[in-house]
Amino acid sequence: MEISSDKDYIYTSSELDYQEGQLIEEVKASSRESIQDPDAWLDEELKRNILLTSVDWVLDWARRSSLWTAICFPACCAFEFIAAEGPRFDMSRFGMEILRASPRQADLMITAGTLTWKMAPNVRRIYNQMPDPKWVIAMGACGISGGIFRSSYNVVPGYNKIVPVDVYVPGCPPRPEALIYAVQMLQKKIAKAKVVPDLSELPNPLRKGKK
Amino acid sequence: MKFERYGIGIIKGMAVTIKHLLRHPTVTQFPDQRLNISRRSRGNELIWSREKCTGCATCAKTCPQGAIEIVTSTNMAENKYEVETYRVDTGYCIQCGLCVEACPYDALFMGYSYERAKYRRAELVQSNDELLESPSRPASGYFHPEIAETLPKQTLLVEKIVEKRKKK
Amino acid sequence: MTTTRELTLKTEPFVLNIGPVHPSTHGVYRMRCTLDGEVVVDIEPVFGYLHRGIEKLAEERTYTGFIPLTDRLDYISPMSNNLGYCMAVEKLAGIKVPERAEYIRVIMAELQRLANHCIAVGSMLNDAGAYFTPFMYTFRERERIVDLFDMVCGQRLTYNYMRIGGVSQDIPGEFLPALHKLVDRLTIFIEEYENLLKLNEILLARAKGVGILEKDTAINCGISGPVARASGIKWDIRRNDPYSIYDRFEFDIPTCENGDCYDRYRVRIEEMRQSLRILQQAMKQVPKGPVKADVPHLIRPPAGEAYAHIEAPKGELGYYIVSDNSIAPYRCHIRPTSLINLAALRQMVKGWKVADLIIIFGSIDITMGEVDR
Amino acid sequence: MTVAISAKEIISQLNTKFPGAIEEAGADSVLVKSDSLLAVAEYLKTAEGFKFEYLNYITAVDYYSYFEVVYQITSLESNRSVVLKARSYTRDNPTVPSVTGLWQGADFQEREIYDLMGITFEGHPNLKRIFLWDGFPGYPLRKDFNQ
Repeated sequence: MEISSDKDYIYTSSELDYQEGQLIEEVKASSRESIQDPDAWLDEELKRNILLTSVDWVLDWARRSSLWTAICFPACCAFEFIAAEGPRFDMSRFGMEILRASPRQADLMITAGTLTWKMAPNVRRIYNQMPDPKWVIAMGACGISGGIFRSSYNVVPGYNKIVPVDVYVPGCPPRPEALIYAVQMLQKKIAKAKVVPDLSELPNPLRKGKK
Repeated sequence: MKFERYGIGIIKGMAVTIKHLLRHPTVTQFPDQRLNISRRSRGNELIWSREKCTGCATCAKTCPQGAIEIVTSTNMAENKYEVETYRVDTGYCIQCGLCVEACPYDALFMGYSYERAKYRRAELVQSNDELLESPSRPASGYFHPEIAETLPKQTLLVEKIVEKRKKK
Repeated sequence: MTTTRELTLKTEPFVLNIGPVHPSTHGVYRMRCTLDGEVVVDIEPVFGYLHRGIEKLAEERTYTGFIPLTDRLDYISPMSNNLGYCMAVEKLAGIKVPERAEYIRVIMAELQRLANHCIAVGSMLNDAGAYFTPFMYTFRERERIVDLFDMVCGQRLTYNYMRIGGVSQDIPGEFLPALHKLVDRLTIFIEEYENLLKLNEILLARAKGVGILEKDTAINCGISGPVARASGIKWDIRRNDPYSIYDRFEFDIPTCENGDCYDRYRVRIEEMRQSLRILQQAMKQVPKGPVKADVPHLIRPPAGEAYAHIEAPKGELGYYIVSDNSIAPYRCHIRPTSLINLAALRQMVKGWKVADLIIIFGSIDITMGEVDR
Repeated sequence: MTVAISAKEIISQLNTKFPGAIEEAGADSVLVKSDSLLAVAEYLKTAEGFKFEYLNYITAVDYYSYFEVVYQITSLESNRSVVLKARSYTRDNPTVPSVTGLWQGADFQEREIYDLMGITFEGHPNLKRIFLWDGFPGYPLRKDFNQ
């Protein structure tokens, strides 16, 4: 096979490396503080119209019973996740049998494994590519706080520096049952979500003057 | 690539698959049906006994990552150390069990339960009374064979299948 | 069969990025492939997405405190990693391991090899296009093995079981009966699996003659383990440099000649049989006695250096430890089996299609935790 | 390992072949001057009776006053392994010749040492950072690295 190798590509590999380095430094500089846990709903009291709540209920039911997972399995926890997907624990009982390689078709990110600074821009990109509504489960000690590698020079101390995390599952790695329990906790959380906005919050064209 | 055996290999494979239809499934229906986990299970928490603890901080020294924080003060009246704070961040602990092995007074145990997921990061930090043993936080038999004897026998996937075959 | 194919139509080469998040890259591995149409012209691997600096962390941990970190190197076979590390420290400090502990270690290492090859075979077939079905079969068997590890040390994946001078706890009473049942079951399983796939035409078409690794290249690249044995190198550290008590057992070293993906699959299946043979011999001979030598918790080996290597499921796994007579290693280098096995990937995939690239990559059986460390 | 060739034999052969190249000789290890490392390695790899064809691993250790690069090579025929060592006494830009021409497997390992220890391998075809990114400050495995 003869292909001329002196052909100029748009980017040489050293340029790509340089760009990647820049991106990593950027992400590293911008994620010193951890993102707050999205827990506002925990204290929220639901006083809503019956019609709206039942519409909400249907939508939430649909959302929580088909959580599709994006593939983001850097390390060890991946094998406990696969075990949970596998023949013995079988997460497809919760409508989760599909692992989506494309984040655009997924709504749940199970962060199974250590996150390094080199990987951080990619994880943030995966998260940004997922369509709303989206949830994140931080699986294992590395996902929560960097775990055993927290004092290392290349490890992000917890996924909540990069993406907001809904449920934290301790363990290194957590047993498949613990993960399934966390998924059920997430389902409970989704069940409380308010999907249809209140009428009073919507812009009403008839009541222009009063707003 | 030509098919040398005209699909015999595929048919053989199909036969294996079809046999699986008649077998007992290996699935555990988790929330309704629970496995007896290992007696030595290193669950996702640490159990601390306030009575036995002398505040020597061997556990904190042995912990490979320093997840245990222990503050002691001297009690002059009874001439001993008293533990003021004992704090473990379960989000940082990796359940390696080295602290339980190292404790010279048998005051530490690994937890037996695993359903410890939380909505908030701060809830994962446990201190003082939250670390004591209670019915919802049983201790496991890791390095404590006397506790292991009282725990139920572990469900083994391999035993289940072999016993089923014998019954036939 | 030549590894390059004639091109009838020449097109402009372009660069395709595979990974770091991709279902078939076994973790966070990234390849910059230069393709001509569908044919791979060149690949440039990019590592480091899981580089956690374990070698640096070793310098701040005590000798015992480093054992949990070795679990997370090659997280498919933590027991072997534990064993290699403990052997290196024992060599450094001159510790003699009790007999019973040696037997327990061998049993654990061989069970781990079985568990690892279950995943290796399953994920290779997964990459070949049989989405998740073979994985389900092999994972079921792995669950049975993991159950036993769970019984012994209380964790399913990161065992932290071996200690310097032995193992942490004795095996429980119900372990050996369960092991008997497991060995019986796995013998049936391997037969069944051979029926399922040995003659499967689709697998043969995908794997036979694909990704050939010549013997000379393999030696030059430092390839070890099943990949090397598939290329005809009869090299197994259990035989060539017997460690622990492997010289007491009878087993064969399976080798193949062609060095293609199918041979690597065959070698792994055959190795599982040999592991079962070792297990059958070992579990009959387990003696009574202590399981841990009298070793202080904070061990201070004399100043010096030691290299201990074992035949891990993926190949030669070695630990090079330099001690300066303190409680922490001065330098701990891990011979990364997976990283070195990847050295030949570039030569193996040149001239094959992208779909073949995936199965060739899968047949090497790497773990990113060990590549990047 | 079964010892077919004794270490003394290897060292005496090397001494006659390369006078002055060997600085120190241990039980199983040979400390070679870094400028004659390539010649010694090539001799050990190709010479009849040695055939140290298999490179087990390369690593480097920082001893503050010098860097030591360690090569373990094995002869598959005679089932014997030898440790070669080379030192670089400068701290600013330590240099050691690359053995990628002899053993292809050295490629990634030398890049790894360059990345983490900061030792330049002369003659390496593609010496750039492998694990860390372009622009990472410092070399983490050096003893004076602080984050």
